[in-house]
Amino acid sequence: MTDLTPVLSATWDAEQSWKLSTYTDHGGYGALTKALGMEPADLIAAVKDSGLRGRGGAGFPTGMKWGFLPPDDGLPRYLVVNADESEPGTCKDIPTMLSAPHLLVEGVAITSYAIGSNHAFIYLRGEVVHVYRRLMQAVREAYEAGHLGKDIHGSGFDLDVTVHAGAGAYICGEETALLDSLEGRRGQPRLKPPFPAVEGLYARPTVVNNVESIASVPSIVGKGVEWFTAMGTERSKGMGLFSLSGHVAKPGQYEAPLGITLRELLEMAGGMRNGRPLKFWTPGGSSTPLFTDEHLDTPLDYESVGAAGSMLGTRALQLFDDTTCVVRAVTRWTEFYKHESCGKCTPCREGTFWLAQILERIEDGHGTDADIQQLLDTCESILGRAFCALGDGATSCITSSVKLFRDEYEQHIQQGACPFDHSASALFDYDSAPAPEEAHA
Amino acid sequence: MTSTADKATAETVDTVTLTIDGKETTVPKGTLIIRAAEQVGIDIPRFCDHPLLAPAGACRQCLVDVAAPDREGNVRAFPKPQASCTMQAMDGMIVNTQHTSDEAKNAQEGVMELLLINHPLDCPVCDKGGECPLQNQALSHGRSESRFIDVKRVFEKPLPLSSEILLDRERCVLCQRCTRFSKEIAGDAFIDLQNRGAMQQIGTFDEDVLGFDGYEPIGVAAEDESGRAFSSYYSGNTVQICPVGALTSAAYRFRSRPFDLVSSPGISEHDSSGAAIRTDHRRGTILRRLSDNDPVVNEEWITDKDRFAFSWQNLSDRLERPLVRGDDGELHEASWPDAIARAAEGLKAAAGLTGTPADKKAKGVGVLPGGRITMEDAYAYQKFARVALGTNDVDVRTRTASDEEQEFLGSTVAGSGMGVTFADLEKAPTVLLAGFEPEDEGGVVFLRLRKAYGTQRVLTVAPFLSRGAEKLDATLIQAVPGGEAAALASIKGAADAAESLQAEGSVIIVGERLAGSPGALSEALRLAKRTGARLAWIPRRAGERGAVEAGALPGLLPGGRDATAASARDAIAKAWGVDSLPESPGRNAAEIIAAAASGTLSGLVIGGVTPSDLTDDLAAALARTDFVVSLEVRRTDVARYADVVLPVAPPSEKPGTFVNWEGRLRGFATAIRTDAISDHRALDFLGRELGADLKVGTVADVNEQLALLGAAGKSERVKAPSVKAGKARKAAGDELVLASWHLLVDEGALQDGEPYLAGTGRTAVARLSPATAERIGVKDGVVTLTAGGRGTIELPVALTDMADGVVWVPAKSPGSWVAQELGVHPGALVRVKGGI
Amino acid sequence: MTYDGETLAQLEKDAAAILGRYPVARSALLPLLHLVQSVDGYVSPDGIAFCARQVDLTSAEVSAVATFYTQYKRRPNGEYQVGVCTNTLCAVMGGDEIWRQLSERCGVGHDETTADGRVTLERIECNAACDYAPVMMVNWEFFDNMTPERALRVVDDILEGRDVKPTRGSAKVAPFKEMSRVLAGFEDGRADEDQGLGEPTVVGLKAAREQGWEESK
Amino acid sequence: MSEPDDVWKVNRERDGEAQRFESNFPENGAVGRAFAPVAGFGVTLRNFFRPTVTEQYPDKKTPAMPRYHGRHQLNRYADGLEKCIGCELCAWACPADAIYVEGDSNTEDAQYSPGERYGRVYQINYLRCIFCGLCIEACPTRALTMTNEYELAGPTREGLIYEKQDLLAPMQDAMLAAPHPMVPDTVDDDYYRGDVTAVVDSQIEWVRERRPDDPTLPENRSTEPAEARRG
Repeated sequence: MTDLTPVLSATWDAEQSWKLSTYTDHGGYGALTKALGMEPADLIAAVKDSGLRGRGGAGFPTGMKWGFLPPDDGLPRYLVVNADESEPGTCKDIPTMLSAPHLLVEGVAITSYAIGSNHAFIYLRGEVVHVYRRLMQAVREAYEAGHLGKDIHGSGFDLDVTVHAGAGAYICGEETALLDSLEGRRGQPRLKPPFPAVEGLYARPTVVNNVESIASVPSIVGKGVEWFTAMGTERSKGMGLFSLSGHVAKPGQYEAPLGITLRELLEMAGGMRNGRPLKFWTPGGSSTPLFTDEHLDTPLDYESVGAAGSMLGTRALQLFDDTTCVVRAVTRWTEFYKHESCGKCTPCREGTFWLAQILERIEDGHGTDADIQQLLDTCESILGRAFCALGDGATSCITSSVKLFRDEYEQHIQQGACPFDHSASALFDYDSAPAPEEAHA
Repeated sequence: MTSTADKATAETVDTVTLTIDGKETTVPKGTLIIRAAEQVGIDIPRFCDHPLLAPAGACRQCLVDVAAPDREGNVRAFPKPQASCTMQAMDGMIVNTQHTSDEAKNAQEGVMELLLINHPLDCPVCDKGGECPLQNQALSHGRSESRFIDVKRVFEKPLPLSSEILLDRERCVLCQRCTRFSKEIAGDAFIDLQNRGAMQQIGTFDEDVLGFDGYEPIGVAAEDESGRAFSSYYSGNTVQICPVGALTSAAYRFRSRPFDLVSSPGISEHDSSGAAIRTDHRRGTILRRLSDNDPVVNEEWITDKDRFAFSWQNLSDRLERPLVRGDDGELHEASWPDAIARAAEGLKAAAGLTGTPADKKAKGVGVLPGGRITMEDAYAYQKFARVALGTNDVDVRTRTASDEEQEFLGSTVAGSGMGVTFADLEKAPTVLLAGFEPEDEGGVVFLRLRKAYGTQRVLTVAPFLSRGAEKLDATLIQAVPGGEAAALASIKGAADAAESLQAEGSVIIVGERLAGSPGALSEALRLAKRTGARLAWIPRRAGERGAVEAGALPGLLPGGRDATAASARDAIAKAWGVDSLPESPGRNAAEIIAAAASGTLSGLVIGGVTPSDLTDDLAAALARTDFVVSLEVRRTDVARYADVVLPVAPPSEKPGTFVNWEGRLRGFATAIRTDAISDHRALDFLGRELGADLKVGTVADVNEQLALLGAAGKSERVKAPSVKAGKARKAAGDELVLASWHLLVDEGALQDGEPYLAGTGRTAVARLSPATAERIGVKDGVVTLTAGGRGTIELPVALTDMADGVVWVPAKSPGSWVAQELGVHPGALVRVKGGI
Repeated sequence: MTYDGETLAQLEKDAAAILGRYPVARSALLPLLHLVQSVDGYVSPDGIAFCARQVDLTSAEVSAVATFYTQYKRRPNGEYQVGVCTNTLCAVMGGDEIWRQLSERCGVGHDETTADGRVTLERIECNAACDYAPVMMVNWEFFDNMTPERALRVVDDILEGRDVKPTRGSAKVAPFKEMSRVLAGFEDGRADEDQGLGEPTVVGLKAAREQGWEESK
Repeated sequence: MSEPDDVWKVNRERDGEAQRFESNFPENGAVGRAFAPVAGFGVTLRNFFRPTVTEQYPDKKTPAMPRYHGRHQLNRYADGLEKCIGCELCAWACPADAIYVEGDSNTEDAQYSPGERYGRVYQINYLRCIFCGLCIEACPTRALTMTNEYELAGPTREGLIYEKQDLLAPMQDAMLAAPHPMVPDTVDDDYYRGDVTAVVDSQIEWVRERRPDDPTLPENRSTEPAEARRG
């Protein structure tokens, strides 16, 4: 049995956990003092040695990303924190920032020092106003306490932090789209190369990291690399937040070492709702191919999940029991991707538009067998051919669900209707008879 | 053939060698795969890619299979197909296109299918049908039947973006060529992507289209004083580069199909850039003009005026047969021989060549060729004047002009061959503009300067920063008209501007307006000498440089020879096979008109001059002159006073040469064969009838002579001007100094008959600085300008950050015909009154 | 331009503060559009013109941005933006039914506003609170673990002019314009308001504490 | 000797001398050889007793076969709008270059066909037309079809260039002459699908207001032919 390891979440139940005083009472900003006494290059080396991998989904080694920055040329370089948490199922950064915003601010200060940035940005999605309040306050408190601003802790290091609110666009979670958005443009992904490390924000070297990655930095600096590498698996080091949601008895945030299995997590979370069987789940948000109960013992680390045919992603474990119609679930996700496609490239813009229409038809019971093939063909036309990963993500749930639950698609077609009672999957009782499902707007 | 010089440069350029479809090719480092493929003759389908725009990678049509060596040098295939329009070629790369890779073929076919699901099946009514990249590629790479059985996206169609440009959003494939052109090339970001995802579309900020709730229906949002949203001078290029029929022009809408059209290459007659165009015509009528690809001049871009202003030549007042004034005082159609005979007879009398006692009373003939003629025509006019009429009274400059300018042109411009080029402009670290607005007066010159945006410093001597200058991020060296010389003189050694100009390759551009500012051209020469910057003269009209080369100025003989120098005259006389050339100094255009008006000229030969463009009262002069011969394409106001009117061909119906401002010969052939003849041919007839064989009957004749004459030798040259810097007039009371220039789209005669183009022009306003406005008691509303001339100009005021004591109005925009109404050139004082 | 002098002066002052946060002016565009919404209750054409002037863009470039993001409204928004998450997880767990009942109660559909201007109903995408599904957002404050009854009660309260209290976050939901001002980056002094711990947020932490698990020292 | 002369000589040699001509027809028998001089009259004699097939045109006009390729016709929709959209595909398809079309924009004041575009000029030159029917196949709206009319002769060249008004199908009973607006709330697709089946009142009203004398208005329609039919 793997133990839970509350590091980031350790102070969340403290009184006014978001306040600077609470944070410092628990040793907050100690790591910053320690970091400012180190050489930036040593900090980068430490994070490299820790094996910390990006917690935003792609899992790119964080230290390596920092190391890509070209040598200092005396001109500005930037740290941008990706706090645009929008991947369906993902809900780890928002509670982190709501409960312990200083963890992030301290991480920002240490990272900025390490990469030589004097201006950092936290790009928060705009749809969480109270989180924005907390972040703004935390930054203000940090300035007032001398953790930010000029000559931090007397080290001579200056840092400004701007907390920026987005305005509702999933695509801004893609790092280059986020940079365009932060520059006041439409959040559409940029061509790579040049990569942000070379030409990022305002065409200057930029590091873009996820909230959880940055928030993990103070503990690595504070407690040491060995402490961090002691957790996790060989190539997936450290701990991370596992967000359980859906038909599970006790949904929520479980901070554990990478490599924990869903079976273990599910046990801690009191099993599935009413003891019903697990039907399918996402290991890391809706863009990752679906898993079933066959994968309960797959270690949740980057390699094992990848080997099993999916992606660890954001560790957003959405669990669905056998009352759930997989076609309905997939249709809704596809509508999401259609709604959130930025429109830049043809495959994603037109492909999601088409997929949504086919799926809606199948779910309504008007589909044909040819439609299932068309779904797969259209997914093939998108996968690997879209400009960014959004298009690829849109196909994951479709191709994996057709592979796993083709019979359910066929049932919809043969019966001319959805074979499921939708009210059964809800958490509350209601009479599902009166009105048919409305199509997503 | 590779010369040694080429080899040398090839060695200095880093190259990479890659294999495309089994063909090995070597290209400069940084070349995109799609370009490299083009070079070995492999066509990869594409929509968003355009060689002159930054890569976008949006349409994904150009996906190819790529394998490249990794760090260890093992060639490894990319896991997914790559966009060849965004990926640079690498050494050792192996590229397989749709011709050799199923993966690439599948990818392209998949994208094609997706592009077509929402594309309407309206090719039969689409203007692009028949020359549409999407149609072609759908045919060659697409499925024969659509698998899409669902609901297509529909939009209202068409949506006018301006009076000229129409948008059909259903057809749009969102390649963003138009928005990228507008932003990157023209600097007019009036259109952009709107909405998101499947509902994404191109557009202006239009509340109704985008569903914004306004306080009141105000329609398309205002972008400038004109209130028009897409009022870019270059908007027509977006139609040409649109790979589908999403952007079309109102002028060409439903007029024709590509297979109807005969395409002839040509050169635009609208400005001195010499932009290469394609004239598409059907049954003798021009239906549209397109930009041609000429990398050294206009690249692939032309102005909207170049593109859309061609209907002037086919209006109902087009002359087809000669007209001769009969005894009844009316003009009657006549045969060419009759008309020529009559013209010759009249001119003989006026020039005193009849050999009768009446010759003593003859006061001579002046020749006014206008500024839009070809070099061949200009040569014919001046030779006609000097040989057939025995006078130096010939001047192409029917605009503001001075002796200083003539000296400047003779010493610096004429016979100097290719000087500063478009490429030099692009490379110049600093460009100083004096009396020249590149966007309004230079057409594609502006685009070349804009191309260097960010790497080039632009300085402009002007009363205020025009929109064009703003788009170049220009630094203003403020000067009141008339005070340009002082402004140029003030750029002294240590000054910031002077330092910039000293950078190797810097250029000073002077415009024709500087002729009206005493000492300015002399100062420009001094500044060039002082800083080492090169000097370029960019006139506004297409024929000016050619006329200067051909010697159609009173003091200039062909090749830049000084007409007052005996050696030059002798050389020319010998070449022409005549005894001598007239010695008396000729009069310039204004002086010729003044002489005619005062009755000291007996005859005028006039061609291509629009009376309303002149500050002088040409009508009065013509009325007073005994005998007037007019050579015109259309029946203009001049015909009212002409005794003989000879119809001549517009540029599309004749061959000829425009010399652009660079000094580049821009020869063009006849686009449409008609019976119309060139000015030079008409003058050749007339010359013979007057007893002089001018040998200017064909373009070849003229060019042969010009080649033989060559450029002036040192002793034949005109001396450079050295005129003391003049001072700007002092504004006093309600008298302000007039500033003015022609906007690109205005009411010039060559834009007649094209309402859609006119609709994109900027509304005329009178610009005043806030301080000046306050001083003369103008708040807003309308001001009236008078200059004691023939009329007044009433325009709405636009308060502008500009020099005090100055009022700016456009030279010939609707409601603002400066020359005709005020009768003064910029720099003069005009009375400005407000409060109407 | 229809802003009166006082409004314009305030807008310009706020805009200057926003512009001061960024090294490049254009970055201020998103907060500026939020600022416009805090004055007009939506992105008005005047607001677009205002932003265009502030960051030196054409109105087409500003509307290009304003129409890309879903939080920018093109019609006057209701005082309270009620968003029901109908992304897969919330929808399956009851979000669809909540949406249906709210829509029926308000008599409006997606992105439509009740006649009294109190409520704008919206189907929203995943708002990163999946552990609290089904989720509803009122002016972007969390209303967790919704049922149709509770959702209707919230909407009724709004329609009848009563303050509503989110499950996590501030003591009461701020009206749309006030909330927009916060999103423009102006603190409203309410960061310390708290509704106590959300169970799912600390469920893992509690479990660890019960088991005595601590991350190794 | 020139080259062609050489060839001629060689060929002569081969025909006449090198190889003798031999027929591959079977040789006739004795009877055959006897009748050979008059055998050619057999055909004449055989037809002498058959019924005559000569048509008595123009005294008697025989209808052509139903699919006969005769004069073209430009069709209309049920409400009288023209089907031709001026797309020129017929002209494009024409192998004889006999068709000339110029399109133009429909406007609010002058709507001739559904949608944006109509054929302003439509000419078929019957001196060139070879009646192959490729134009019919090319037409995307079934605007162009062929009638059975074959009397296409005339004394002048101009007369044989048929203009649009010569080719347009005659107005049928309930049709209203173009231009007039489309049926309200329809788009061109509705016309293409055949969903527009009759003139509606608002169209009649529109024409009445602008062209009160239009002969296709109900009140201006001559009732005589109907009565004549009754009689």
